[in-house]
Amino acid sequence: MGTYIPNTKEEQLKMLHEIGYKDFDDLFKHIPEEARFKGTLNFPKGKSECEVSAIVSGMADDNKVFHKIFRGAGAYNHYVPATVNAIANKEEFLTAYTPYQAEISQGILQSIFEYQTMICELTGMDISNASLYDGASAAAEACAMTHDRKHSTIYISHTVDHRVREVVDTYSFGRNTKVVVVPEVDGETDLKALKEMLEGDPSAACFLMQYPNFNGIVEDADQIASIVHGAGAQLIMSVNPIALGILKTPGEIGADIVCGEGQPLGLGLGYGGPYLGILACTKKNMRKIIGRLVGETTDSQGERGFVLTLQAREQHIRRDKASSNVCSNQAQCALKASIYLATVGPKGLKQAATLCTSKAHYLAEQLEKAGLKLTYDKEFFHEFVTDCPDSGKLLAALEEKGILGGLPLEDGRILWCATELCTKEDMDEVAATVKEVF
Amino acid sequence: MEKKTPLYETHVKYGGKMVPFGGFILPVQYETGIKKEHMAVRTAAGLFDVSHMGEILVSGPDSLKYLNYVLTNDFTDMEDWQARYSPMCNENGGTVDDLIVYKRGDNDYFVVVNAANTEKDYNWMCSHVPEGCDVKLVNDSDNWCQLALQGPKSPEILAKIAAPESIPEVYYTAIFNGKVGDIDCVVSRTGYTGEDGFEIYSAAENAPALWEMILKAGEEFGILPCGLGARDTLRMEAAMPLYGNDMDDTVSPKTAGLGFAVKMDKDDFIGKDALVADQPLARRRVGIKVTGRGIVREHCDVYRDGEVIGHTTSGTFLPYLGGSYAMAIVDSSKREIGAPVQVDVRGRMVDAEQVKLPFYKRSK
Amino acid sequence: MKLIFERSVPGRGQDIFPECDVDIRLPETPLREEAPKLPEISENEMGRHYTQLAKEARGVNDGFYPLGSCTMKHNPRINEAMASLPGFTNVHPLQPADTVKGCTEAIDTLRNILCEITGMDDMTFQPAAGAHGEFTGLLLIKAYHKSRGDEGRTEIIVPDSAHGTNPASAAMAGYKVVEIKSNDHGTIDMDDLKAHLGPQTAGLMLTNPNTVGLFDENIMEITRLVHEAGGLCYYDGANLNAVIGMVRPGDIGFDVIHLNLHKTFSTPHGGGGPGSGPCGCKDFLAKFLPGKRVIDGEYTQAPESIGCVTGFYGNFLVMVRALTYLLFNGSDGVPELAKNAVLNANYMQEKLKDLYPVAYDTTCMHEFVMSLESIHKEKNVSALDVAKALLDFGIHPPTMYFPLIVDEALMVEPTETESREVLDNAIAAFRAIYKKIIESPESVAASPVTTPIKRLDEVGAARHPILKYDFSGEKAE
Amino acid sequence: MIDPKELKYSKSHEWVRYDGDDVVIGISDYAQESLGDLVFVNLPEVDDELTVGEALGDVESVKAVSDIISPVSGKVTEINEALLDSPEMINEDPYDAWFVKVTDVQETEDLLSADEYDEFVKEEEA
Repeated sequence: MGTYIPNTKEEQLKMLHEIGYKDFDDLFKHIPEEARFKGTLNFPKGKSECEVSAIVSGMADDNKVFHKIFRGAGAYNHYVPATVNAIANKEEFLTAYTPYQAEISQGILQSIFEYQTMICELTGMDISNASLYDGASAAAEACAMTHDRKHSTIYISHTVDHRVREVVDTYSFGRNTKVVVVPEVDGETDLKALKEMLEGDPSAACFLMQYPNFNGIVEDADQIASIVHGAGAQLIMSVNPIALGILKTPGEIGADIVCGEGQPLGLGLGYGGPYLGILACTKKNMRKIIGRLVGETTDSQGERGFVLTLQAREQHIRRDKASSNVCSNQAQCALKASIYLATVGPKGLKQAATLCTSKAHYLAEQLEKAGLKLTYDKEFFHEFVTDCPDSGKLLAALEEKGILGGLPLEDGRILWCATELCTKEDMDEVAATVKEVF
Repeated sequence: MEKKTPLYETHVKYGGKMVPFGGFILPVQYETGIKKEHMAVRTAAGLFDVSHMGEILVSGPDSLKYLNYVLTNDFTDMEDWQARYSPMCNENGGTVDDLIVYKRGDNDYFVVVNAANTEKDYNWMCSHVPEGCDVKLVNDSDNWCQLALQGPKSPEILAKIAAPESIPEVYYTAIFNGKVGDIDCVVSRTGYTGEDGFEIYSAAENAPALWEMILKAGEEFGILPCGLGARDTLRMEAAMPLYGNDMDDTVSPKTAGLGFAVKMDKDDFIGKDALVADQPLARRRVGIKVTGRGIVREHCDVYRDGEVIGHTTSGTFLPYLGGSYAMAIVDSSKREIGAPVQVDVRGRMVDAEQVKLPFYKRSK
Repeated sequence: MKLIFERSVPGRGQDIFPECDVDIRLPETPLREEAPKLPEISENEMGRHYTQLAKEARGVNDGFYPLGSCTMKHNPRINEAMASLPGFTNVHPLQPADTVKGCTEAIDTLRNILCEITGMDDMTFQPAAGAHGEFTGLLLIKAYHKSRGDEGRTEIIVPDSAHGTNPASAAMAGYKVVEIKSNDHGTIDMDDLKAHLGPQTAGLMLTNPNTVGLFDENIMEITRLVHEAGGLCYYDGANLNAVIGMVRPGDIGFDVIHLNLHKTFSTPHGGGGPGSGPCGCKDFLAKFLPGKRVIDGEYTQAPESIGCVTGFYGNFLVMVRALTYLLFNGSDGVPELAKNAVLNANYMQEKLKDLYPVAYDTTCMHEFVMSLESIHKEKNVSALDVAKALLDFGIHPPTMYFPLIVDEALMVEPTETESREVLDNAIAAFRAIYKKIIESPESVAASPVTTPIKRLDEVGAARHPILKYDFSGEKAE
Repeated sequence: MIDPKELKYSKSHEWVRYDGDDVVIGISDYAQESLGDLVFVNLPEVDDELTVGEALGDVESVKAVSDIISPVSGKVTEINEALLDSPEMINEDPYDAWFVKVTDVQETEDLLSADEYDEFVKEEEA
């Protein structure tokens, strides 16, 4: 058996005796007999680090790692600069607790303050929280922020990732709020339906859209904003942070709340997590925002310092009256995102976004030439949908070549994605495979 | 750098999936796949290239005395043309290798050893010739090819291409001046699959011709060329120990269940004292039948009542029995046929039970 | 110390991305007017910036971290090594099931072990943190009553000693929170419990040992009463480290549970996340579990699933760490965790209680609570002051002002991975501070003196929040 | 600070000023003292209906939140917006920093005079 307990059995016994216990049974004797577990736990006994390393590495080896990935749909294969993990894995960051003790947590607090600032810059919002669990849960909390006595119905576009919609639904099942899905036409939100639905419902709290949407399309957010605000509801935009390197910002568009999946900012794929929930809003929502916030202040000698602030919103003070039960963030993921953004800088972020969208457009052209029809003739960022006679056959053929093709959708369509890591050669290979198969 | 057997090109031609094994490059399977190959041997016939096996010639006036000293089995009563299986032990009773001894005539023995061990065995045998023992040892491996024709249809297939006098009647006998087609061969009624069958030795250059001839003859019976994969699942099913897995320098042949080939009553042989000391056996081999989910491989801890009682030495999915099985070496006191055990498969406890070996026994 | 934006110089930066090997094509939609003001900084400068920040952060590796109810145990290096294997980090969550066998095996193996430890039958790993797991567990309870048409159950009972997340989670799940009193032993007041149980009771949320570090000896009776009233019992796993391997929540009447892999199972807290809050349950609730998992090579979701609480399968790489930890400790090592966690806590309690009165003078579990009420009254030195004074001894302060039922509370949880010398040093520090309290209380109130920054103005921060860097201060280039 | 004689007080430490038929509500000096530095107030909206004995809003200090219990039932006509931006006004001059003005007052809990309230506070502290 392996252990991280430093005290030897002898030392343990000595300590027990010093404080007046015969042995461990004596120490635990106040636990009622019928509550005690008496059997032996039915899983393997402890092993050496060598053996454990071999076992877990063996599991990792049993996964197929694709080096050419054309699948996104919520998790994107971007380059992770070497700085990100090298810095974020410093043990002072890694092994620290939530920074309640400001005096000895300035490093963590300042890094979060810097993160909040970068997210505000990216989104054009006034305020960002310290981050949430992931993009989907951030969307659910964003919707919750818009509830009040008069506004309780959540409207959500069908073009929002169904995974995000499902989490919003689940949270609403808890909070007993109503969720209404706004239909999609031709890959985009049905604006006519949106207008009618919102204007017909004074209880409409918000409309959640995705930017770019699940089909990769960049919808007309300006028009959506005017419809939503016209109806007295708030606009929530679920964004891809890389896309914001070039796209008009939610701030410029007039969104009230921004949420999003921060995974593209240097977090890697990691089979779905840990990722990063982005949540930001305008000043008027400051006291409604959910999750941790770090604020700037001064210490007793006038030095600049940082603290967790506006804590009275939170569960440990408001308990059942709190707007949410969130009591942590994904601090280390937020740190990675900050390091990523600091590493690439404004030029690098624009470059990454430009590479993604340019390559996606090249891939789309090649696939069309190879005979796959684009399902929608719309402006897209780095994802797009094609029809496909037999997606299973094509994807299997690609897998043979070590390529992870696009995500199969219903009725044979495929959602493709290109990032800066896709080379021209790779994309030509995909197109060639399409020709071979059909 | 791995050696190629004389049949390398042939395997590639037949679509063999080539992998390194025991210092050679051999097919692990052909296009048909391990399962079909395995079933072919159980129901019809299969052809294996086992040219990687080593051949060592033992001659000289003291040959018999020498073999009885260096090996655990007793060769005194051996007739000409007989084959006899035997482990070879070190002083501690551990197993150096297991091998087959053919008697070609007085003071003329032909010893077949495991591929990976040929060098090791030859050196061991040379360095353990007792004082004043007049015996000559020659490592003749490179001059031989060896094909294994295995399965219930093997006799019929061989009968098509070989005269009756070239086909040994009795199991574990061989014919030395045999002919298959017009090729000179040693034809031995032995195998490593638990089925009836033949192992055919010939000069290396004859290998491709022999191979083609046998496959052609076997075509109507549904013969398949078979790779190492099927060879392993077949020998597992028949509970034939694999050197390196089920026994090694630290495991005695008795522990590995090879007591039948260890003749304790003959006078001194290497390892005898240690084997005597290990009575009754502290550890013994047992079969493991997986009753839960998952496939058990080698080197997994075996638990009984929450305590580790031993570890698996071989394990896989057995096509003919259609289940996951393993062989394990466990404390004799905890060895109880029918008793439930659990196997630690990478942190997961898989339910299993102790069963008799072999898992599969051909109906005679 | 400078903010990274103050280190930024226009035109500087790092070269990460390649030239574009295809024609540049941007979507023909409105684009952003100006680039985000992200740092423009060389790798060297940036590295030093974060090294500086790291020096002003404090982790378990920096020293004793007896933060009550947070279980700040050692974070093994092998966990990190395993969690950074490319075979895990480079796997896309939407790959075909047959290409992620290793991930699914890791998840299933971890589920088996954790179910065995907790006495539960099934478990979801979707929740990303403890509070998230609580919310999930309460939704299971909600779905259960709903499925039986038993909609009248609108109340969740929570002891007044509970973590704030309990009532908050219950409220998020749409429940009315009913708070019940603790008796003078710090455990549940049975009469108050009975008084509040009824046909309106959906369930009870309980942490056992509770937040004052005491094991509720009426536990079997408590869960029986709740079940008799038709409610379900929820186990908050925050304090599982105290009883792991010794008591299984599933054996003492709990139906739902959440764990904190970042507490009990040694995954790093990362300065506030990512954690992982798997939610386990008994068979009869399994059909409501959220999220998808691979069963017989197919991604499947429970038949009456409540849906999803995160986008994919939870914080997978955190799960890999916990699995590594459990394979290392094994079934024989796990009970040792509880034994030594409890031993270390009692050792400190016993050696301090003559100076610092403990809230409940009895055998504690993995943590204990001191009450500085009298010290505060007599010397006007608060729990906060003592906590801050510990900083000057290089010790991370215990949890302050929690649980709420104890005045001037300091809650100490040493964990099992601290050696006897570390405990002895901490005990010495506490005693030295007590001496100062007697001799010069005001000097204690003035601490810390050795930290890079002194006490911060939290009032100002909250009254007039500054939540991001103000670039307007910079002169235009 | 002595509590103004012209005001009435509730046992939950709110003060009430009668202004014709309308009433103005705030919190007492003792209340702000024991709450410490206030950082935010949540106020009802104009036209909200208040019920006696129920919370009309709350005040936040850095580490605590306390409800403000309405001593009357009635309709909110005006709220003190200034408090939203500078809650410190409450700490500085609690009797000037009013929270809400209420009209058509239905019922009122029995309130204490300044002297009675001072007595009550003394008892509470003891």
